[in-house]
Amino acid sequence: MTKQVQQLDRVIIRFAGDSGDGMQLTGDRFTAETAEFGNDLSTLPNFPAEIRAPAGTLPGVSSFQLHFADHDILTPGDAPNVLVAMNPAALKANLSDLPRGADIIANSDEFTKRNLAKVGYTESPLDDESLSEWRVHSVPLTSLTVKALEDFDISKKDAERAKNMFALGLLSWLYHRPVEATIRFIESKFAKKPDIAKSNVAAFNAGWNYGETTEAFSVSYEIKPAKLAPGIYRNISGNQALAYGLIAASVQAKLPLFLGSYPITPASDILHELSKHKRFGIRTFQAEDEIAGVGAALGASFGGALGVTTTSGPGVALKAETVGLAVTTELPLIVVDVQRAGPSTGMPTKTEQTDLLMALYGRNGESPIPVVAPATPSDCFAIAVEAARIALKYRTPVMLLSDGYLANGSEPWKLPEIDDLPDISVDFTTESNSDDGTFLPFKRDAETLARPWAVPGTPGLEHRIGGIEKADGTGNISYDPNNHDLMVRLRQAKIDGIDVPDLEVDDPSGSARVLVLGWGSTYGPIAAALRRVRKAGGQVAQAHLRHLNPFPKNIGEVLKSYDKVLLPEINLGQLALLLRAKFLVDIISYNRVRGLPFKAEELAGVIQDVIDSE
Amino acid sequence: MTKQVQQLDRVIIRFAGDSGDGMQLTGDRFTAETAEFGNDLSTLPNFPAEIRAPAGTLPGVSSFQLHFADHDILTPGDAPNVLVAMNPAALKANLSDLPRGADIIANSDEFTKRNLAKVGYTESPLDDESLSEWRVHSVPLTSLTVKALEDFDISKKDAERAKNMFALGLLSWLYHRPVEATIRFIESKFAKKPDIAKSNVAAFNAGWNYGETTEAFSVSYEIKPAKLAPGIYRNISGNQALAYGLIAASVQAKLPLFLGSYPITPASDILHELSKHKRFGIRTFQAEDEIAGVGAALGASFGGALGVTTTSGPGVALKAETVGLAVTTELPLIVVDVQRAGPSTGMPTKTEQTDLLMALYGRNGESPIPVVAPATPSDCFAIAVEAARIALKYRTPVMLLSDGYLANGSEPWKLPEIDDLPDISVDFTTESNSDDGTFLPFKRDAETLARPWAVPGTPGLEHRIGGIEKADGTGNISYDPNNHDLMVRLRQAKIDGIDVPDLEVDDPSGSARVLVLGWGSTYGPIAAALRRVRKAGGQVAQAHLRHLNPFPKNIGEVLKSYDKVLLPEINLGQLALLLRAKFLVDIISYNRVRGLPFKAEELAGVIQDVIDSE
Amino acid sequence: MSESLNGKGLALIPRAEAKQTMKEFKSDQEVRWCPGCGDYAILAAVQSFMPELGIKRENTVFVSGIGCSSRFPYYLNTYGFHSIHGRAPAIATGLAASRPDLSVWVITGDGDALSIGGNHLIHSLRRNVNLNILLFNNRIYGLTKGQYSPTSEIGKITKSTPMGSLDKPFNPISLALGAEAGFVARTLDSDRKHLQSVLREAVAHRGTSLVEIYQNCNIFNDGAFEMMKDPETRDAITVRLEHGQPIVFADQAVRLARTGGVEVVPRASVREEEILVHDVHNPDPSLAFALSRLDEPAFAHVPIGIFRSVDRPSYDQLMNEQVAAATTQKGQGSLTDLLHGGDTWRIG
Amino acid sequence: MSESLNGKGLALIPRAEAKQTMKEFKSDQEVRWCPGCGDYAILAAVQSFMPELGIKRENTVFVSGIGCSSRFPYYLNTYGFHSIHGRAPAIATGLAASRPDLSVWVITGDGDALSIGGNHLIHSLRRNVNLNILLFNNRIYGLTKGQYSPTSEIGKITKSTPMGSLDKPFNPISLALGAEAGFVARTLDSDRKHLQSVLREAVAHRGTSLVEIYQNCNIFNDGAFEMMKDPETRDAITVRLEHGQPIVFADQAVRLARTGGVEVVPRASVREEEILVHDVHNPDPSLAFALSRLDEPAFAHVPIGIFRSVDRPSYDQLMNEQVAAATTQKGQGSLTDLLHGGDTWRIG
Ligand SMILES: Cc1ncc(C[n+]2csc(CCOP(=O)(O)OP(=O)(O)O)c2C)c(N)n1
Ligand SMILES: Cc1ncc(C[n+]2csc(CCOP(=O)(O)OP(=O)(O)O)c2C)c(N)n1
Ligand code: SF4
Ligand code: SF4
Ligand SMILES: [Mg+2]
Ligand SMILES: [Mg+2]
Repeated sequence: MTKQVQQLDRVIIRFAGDSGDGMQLTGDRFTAETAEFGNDLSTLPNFPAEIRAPAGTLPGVSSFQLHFADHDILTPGDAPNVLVAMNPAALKANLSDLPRGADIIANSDEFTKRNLAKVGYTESPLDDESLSEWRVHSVPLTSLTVKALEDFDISKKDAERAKNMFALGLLSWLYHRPVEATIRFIESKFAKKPDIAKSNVAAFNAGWNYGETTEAFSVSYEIKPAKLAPGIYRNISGNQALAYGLIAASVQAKLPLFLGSYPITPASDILHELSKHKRFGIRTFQAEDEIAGVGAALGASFGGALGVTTTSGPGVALKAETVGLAVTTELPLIVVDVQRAGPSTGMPTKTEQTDLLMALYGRNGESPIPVVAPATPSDCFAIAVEAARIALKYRTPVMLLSDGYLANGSEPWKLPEIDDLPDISVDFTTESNSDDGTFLPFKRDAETLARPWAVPGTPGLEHRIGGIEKADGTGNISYDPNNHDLMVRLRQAKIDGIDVPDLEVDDPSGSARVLVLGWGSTYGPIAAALRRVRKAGGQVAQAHLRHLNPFPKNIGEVLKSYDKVLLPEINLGQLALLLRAKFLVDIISYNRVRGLPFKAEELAGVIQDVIDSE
Repeated sequence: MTKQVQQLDRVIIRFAGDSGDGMQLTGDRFTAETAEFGNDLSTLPNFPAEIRAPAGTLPGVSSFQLHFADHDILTPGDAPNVLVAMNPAALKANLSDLPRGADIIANSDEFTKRNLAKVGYTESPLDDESLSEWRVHSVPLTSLTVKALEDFDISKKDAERAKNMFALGLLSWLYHRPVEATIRFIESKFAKKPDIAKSNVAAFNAGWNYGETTEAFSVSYEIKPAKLAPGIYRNISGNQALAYGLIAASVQAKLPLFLGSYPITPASDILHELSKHKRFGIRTFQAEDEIAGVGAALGASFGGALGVTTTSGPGVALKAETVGLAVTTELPLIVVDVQRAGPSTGMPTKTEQTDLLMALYGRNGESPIPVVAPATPSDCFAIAVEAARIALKYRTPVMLLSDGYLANGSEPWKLPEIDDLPDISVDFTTESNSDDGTFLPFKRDAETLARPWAVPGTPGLEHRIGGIEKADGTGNISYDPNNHDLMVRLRQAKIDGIDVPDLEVDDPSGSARVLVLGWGSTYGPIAAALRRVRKAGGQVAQAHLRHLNPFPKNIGEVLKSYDKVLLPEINLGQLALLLRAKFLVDIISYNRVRGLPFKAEELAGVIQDVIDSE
Repeated sequence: MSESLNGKGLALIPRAEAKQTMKEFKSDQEVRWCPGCGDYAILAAVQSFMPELGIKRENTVFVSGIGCSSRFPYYLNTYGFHSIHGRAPAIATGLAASRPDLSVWVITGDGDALSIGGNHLIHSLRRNVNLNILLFNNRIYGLTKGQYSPTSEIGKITKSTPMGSLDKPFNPISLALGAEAGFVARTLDSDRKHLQSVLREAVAHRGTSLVEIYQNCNIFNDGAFEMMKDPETRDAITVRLEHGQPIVFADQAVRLARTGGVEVVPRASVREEEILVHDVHNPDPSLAFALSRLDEPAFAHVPIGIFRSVDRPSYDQLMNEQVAAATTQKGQGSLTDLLHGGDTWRIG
Repeated sequence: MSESLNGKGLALIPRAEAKQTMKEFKSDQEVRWCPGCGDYAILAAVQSFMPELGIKRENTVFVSGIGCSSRFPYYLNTYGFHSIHGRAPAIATGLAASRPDLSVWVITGDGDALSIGGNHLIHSLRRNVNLNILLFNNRIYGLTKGQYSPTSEIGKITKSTPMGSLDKPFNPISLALGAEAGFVARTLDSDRKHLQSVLREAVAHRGTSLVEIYQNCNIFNDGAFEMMKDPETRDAITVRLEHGQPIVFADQAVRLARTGGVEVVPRASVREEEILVHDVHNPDPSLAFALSRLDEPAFAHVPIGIFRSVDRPSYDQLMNEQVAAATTQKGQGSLTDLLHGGDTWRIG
């Protein structure tokens, strides 16, 4: 049977199933195949609430969305073209996101009375008319898999478990993905259990063959590789890129990295990743709590390491006092906040941009610190190096604001040339910096206002620092009113004076009157929305902030050169508040705090409205 | 010998001595006499760094400033007319604040070679020309005291210790203070040591007689009682007023007060004060740390108490996570922050207004809370009741921002009529609030948006709350994106909708074009400055914010009805940032972060400059 | 009903009018742990135990921190507070100290109680507020997907310790005894009868009761307590502590060691009088401490049951006594008197 | 110089070339405690002790929290970090774990270490990073002017407890032993010789050493340890623990009690063999724990000296070994290899 092959320019697939169905793994593998094939891609994993809910229930649904295309893309996509639903719960939980006409591949074996009842279906939607507006492919994935593995010496349960590989095989066939790497992956993953390895490979192949040979699927699809800039690529998630960025920073700074951290979703993976790379001289310390995590990092900084702490929202709140100590002792420190939905525990696996004001102001006293934020998953690499550069050069804690969407989302990343990475090495002070031979730990560099960094072990520079106000220069305890005012202003001036690249504006038309500004993870959705708007003839400029404090020097100018500035944020207007206060510009905010990234379509509408209201 | 009596309208006296010299006590007693006499007054204690420094050194100097007058006054005064200097360090530390022509009463006994050397004097300033611009009265206070007590059966050390009472007697004579209460006070303070009591009374009388009989002082001064509003008055410090306000709130709310606190300067005295009033049903809990303090308070709130926690800057940072929990569980809670100079440990005994933005934004996620701030020491009473009113009515944590200046400063307070205090009692929910008989812990009051408060022990209303996002109404855990957006907005709307009295503007001229706005403890210095400016013919309006979040509804209007708005703050412009952002008004900031209150003269100059630049 | 239920622990809590059922203690929320999780067994044990107490359901409050175990309160139809990581003892302290009419329970995990919450735990133990703390020890961080915890064995390979963990774990019983705990016990998720017998005594104790419950996390640390469940090994290592009984198990016995501490010896080799008789009320915690070291090295021998149950006045009781005494001595506070209490003067 | 100075505690710290003097260890900062404060004596004892160690002064770091005692680092001419309340052990942990060539000291108070900092303290003890923790126990909050602390006796009347404190204090030694401490000792501000002898052993121990120093706060808690200083009482209550020596004092002796724990008996009434011989290296901490209970009720008998000194690998050592092993096994990390390490593909 020859099958039809149809060309597409892009596809969005969502794998959805029970927490135990291995959807994240399936998605990861499909992503790897797609990356290898050369499409551009973007992913969005979506975990259930933290605990595995009982099988088959709505709260137990886990999904993984992948957007891939023959051109460069910016988001994991708004609405899936294909939903793989491993059970009724997966179908029900995701149906509302599915545009009419989309494909549904449903594992019909799981649409049992019991499973249907668990999610409130009285009848199987596969059997009645309720799905008539979609293209439904009922496939008995479980029984097909079990059948395919009849001859293997494994339990029925293990055979059933392989159904995700069957589904992966089927989808791989459907989209012409290369399969060798997946087979190698399965073999190595189960290297210690050869029976499981073989049966999973068999299930995968069976899925492929099912597509190839049965008549269930008459069309397969081809999406040409994307024409990306030449280079070597790999797929990378934000958390991984961030970890790699920190390693790179350590290498480029020639300082050992010390991570003090306490596990918390969605930041834990940075700890996990860094703990694998001890041969870079990295020390990872799982502390008893967030306070000890940042405390240990600061202690390591005092000792001359690149001190880093990683956490998420509630953890940042706990670190505030110690970050304040880092501010006043003027020691380098990187504080990574992978923002998640708040307040309080909030929704740990959901994304949000609601910690910006806490990053800036969440400490007692005038306690200024620089804040940077990556725009995309792979940008987490560069921003980590940038955070380290600032921390080391200016002797200051730096807040790095990632978020749950960036952390777990992934995209192809063109590997940087190591030689292009900045040299961020520091000179420890080794000699007296005063005429009388004493050491003045708070005598500042005239240009950067940074204080000297003399680490224990350096003879002759013994000195004491602490959280009490210090006399300018000597660093001795001082309660002098004018000295305090001076120190407050010097600390502020140091941060205000940090060298930050100018804000770049993208305005292909050259005549836009509306600027869309963003920061952090909204970059992709905003850019994708702008493409749509521009395609439809809209003239609109884009600028994206990676430095939230201090702002680029030209930002006031940029803001004032547009009639309207639209600022979408996944909060209630935090950056808008800062910009309004600083530049008295009537920023138009667009805020949705749904725990999810913006959709390109949604933003396109908003942007168009702003243009139209001109 | 008849002495001359001169009439004055106001005097500023500063008592200064070593930490061990009892200057705070001396100041307190002089204040009490002055209050009894009927002058208006305002005080400013100034402690040394936390630990008692070695005797006779500059860091060991402790002082107490008192401003009293025959009319109502607003600040402890900028510059003392009289400095009582118990030793060379006290002189040296305070001289720069002393205007030319002021009186210096110095304890010449202490100007020994050794003591002079300790503070870097090579010669005694009492002997050379260096003090020629002041009126110096060298009095051998110590030896006069010892002499006066020769016949008492006490040690020489104890005799010397009484020198502060001698000084107090002398000053009491000099300013015609009533002495009976002081004598009673001494007698009761040393009731258990009658010899000490008698000798201190004798020293006090000796000081009085020294003024009366010797020729050292030829003039004494009379300051008529002030014409204050009729009523019963007492002198009160901010911390004491705050404690009393919390007790009043508990009485008016008919709820037992539970204080969870951890000692910290300058907030500890609230804990101390409240722990004395157990017969009001008050429970004070000294916790293991700030986190436990606020946690216990929140637990007590959950149980139906008026939960309160008190702390200062660094302690607030530690409480952030728990305050976030209170925000999302929507339980009443009062968080008192007696602001002190930061960042980090900063200068614990010095004042500052630098925690406003932390109060508003120092937590992860969108976590809005109301913020109130008292204007004067006695206003701490009313603001505590107001904080409780808001907390209870809206079921929300409230941040109350006092500061070190208010906390320790004192002023006469016209006692409120108990009947005038607001009734802030709450109705606990005792019955189901839904049609089907279940209890919906997050079904809100239509007007206030407050949720029902059903306390453990109420049958039928058993329910669970927590830090995870809750479904509107039921309060069940919810990860639904739209529900989260809704809840984020509802929490914000509840706070935005709090009923706050309109901002009152004081503009005697009726035609001012400049508004001076303030918040918190700057009230006195601003008002005093305005008096000067107005006296000199300047037209200028004043408004003072006691509600920092939400703002009074009319504030935008007020701001926009002036050409210029000047906002002095003891920070780098925190309220200015909020107002600029919200109203896009180009507020003129005046900031000094010296750990001290503004001086009226300083502000008068700034205000005049703004008027002149019109 | 056990006699100890008339103990002071419940003395101030109003009693239910009617007999209650296990069902009444189940909330309407779907239970969401991984299938097979030991938490289910503990939940069922608690739900079926509660009616026995005969106290008003509405006067019962479960407070928890964060962790898989800390979801517990949602599943009980009592008042509940699922708070923040590690802080449940602090929150419960405020609640219990201000409401002596409540039966307050703290549900916590090994990470929640011993890592981030260690300080609140040790302070509540020495302070002795009337709390029942159930510490679900699965020796792993479940909720955050499997990092090592302060009770994980040295060398534990987890996501955050790919080369093995480095730090010696806490022994929660030793730690609690070092923190002046008045009531300390250990039990096992799978042994409902034992679990309930321990709870019974914990509740009867007025003051802070710490009950460590070994709990299997079948996802991230499966079989951590298998040696205590496997019929092949269990009897040889499980030392059941029973008040007034000689400490014997299998063919072994426990006696005082000459170097201090206690030791396990073949029962046949010792005289009856040499065998330790367990006394939970021993005012000196040293022997209880020594018993807690029996599982050093881990699982050499594991005592379960009540290590120590010694009464002293509870913090809430003392606090309320002070309030009462102040009121009796000086009369109920009057706001007018308070405000007018200092040096006042009249103008006009 | 004590032989133990060649112990592992200082093994990795560079040695000073020349002999050092006490004066070199004094900083130029004016000492600012209240006249008569016990902190002065401790400072002098430490300053005169440091040269004996023979390590480079610049490789010595004192980290402290907040409290009167925590001003200590300012007065020593070494590196110093006066940090924030309760967090010194955490900060010192990061420093010591990343810099095994430093001698890291933590200076803390009873409030700093046991109230707000309790969790960091117990975790550093079980973790065993190479720290010397000196806990100045004056049984009061000095710096904040006299509130009761977690070591204040029950019923303590202070500003925050006008009717007396309610909670049982921690016994820092018991707590530390319950937290798996490897080295625990107690000494007294006024006994310089004893203090220095304890420091000597603490330094020699590689891992976390906790030294509780009874310190008089003559302003807010004067005479708290008077019974141990007053010639009339001191010998009758002070139990000097010395390794390898029978535990005897005045005319008393310490022996194992039959109910577990230890007891004080008239020396004349016991046989020599019954008297406990102190063994700081006893792997089982139970006996050390029992000894720590001798001052229950407070000041019945107060053991001073080293309770326990048991070696196990320090955290920093293990951490550095893992780094070294990873490097040896897989070679030093290469950034290029790392970035190219996953599934990569080439375009163009
Ligand atoms: C302040 C804070 N830090 C970290 C976390 C992340 N976190 C949640 S539960 C947990 C540990 C859970 O371990 P455990 O207490 O043993 O409970 P279990 O899940 O094993 O029952 C952590 C680290 C958090 N929610 N809040
Ligand atoms: C976060 C924080 N909370 C509270 C304080 C206030 N504070 C400073 S020192 C101290 C207690 C001091 O007691 P202790 O540790 O025993 O030291 P001592 O002064 O007695 O030497 C407190 C509560 C603070 N500085 N920071
Ligand atoms: S992760 Fe472990 S502890 Fe958590 S619910 Fe699953 S099995 Fe239970
Ligand atoms: S208050 Fe006490 S501990 Fe602090 S310096 Fe004075 S005497 Fe020493
Ligand atoms: Mg656990
Ligand atoms: Mg102390």
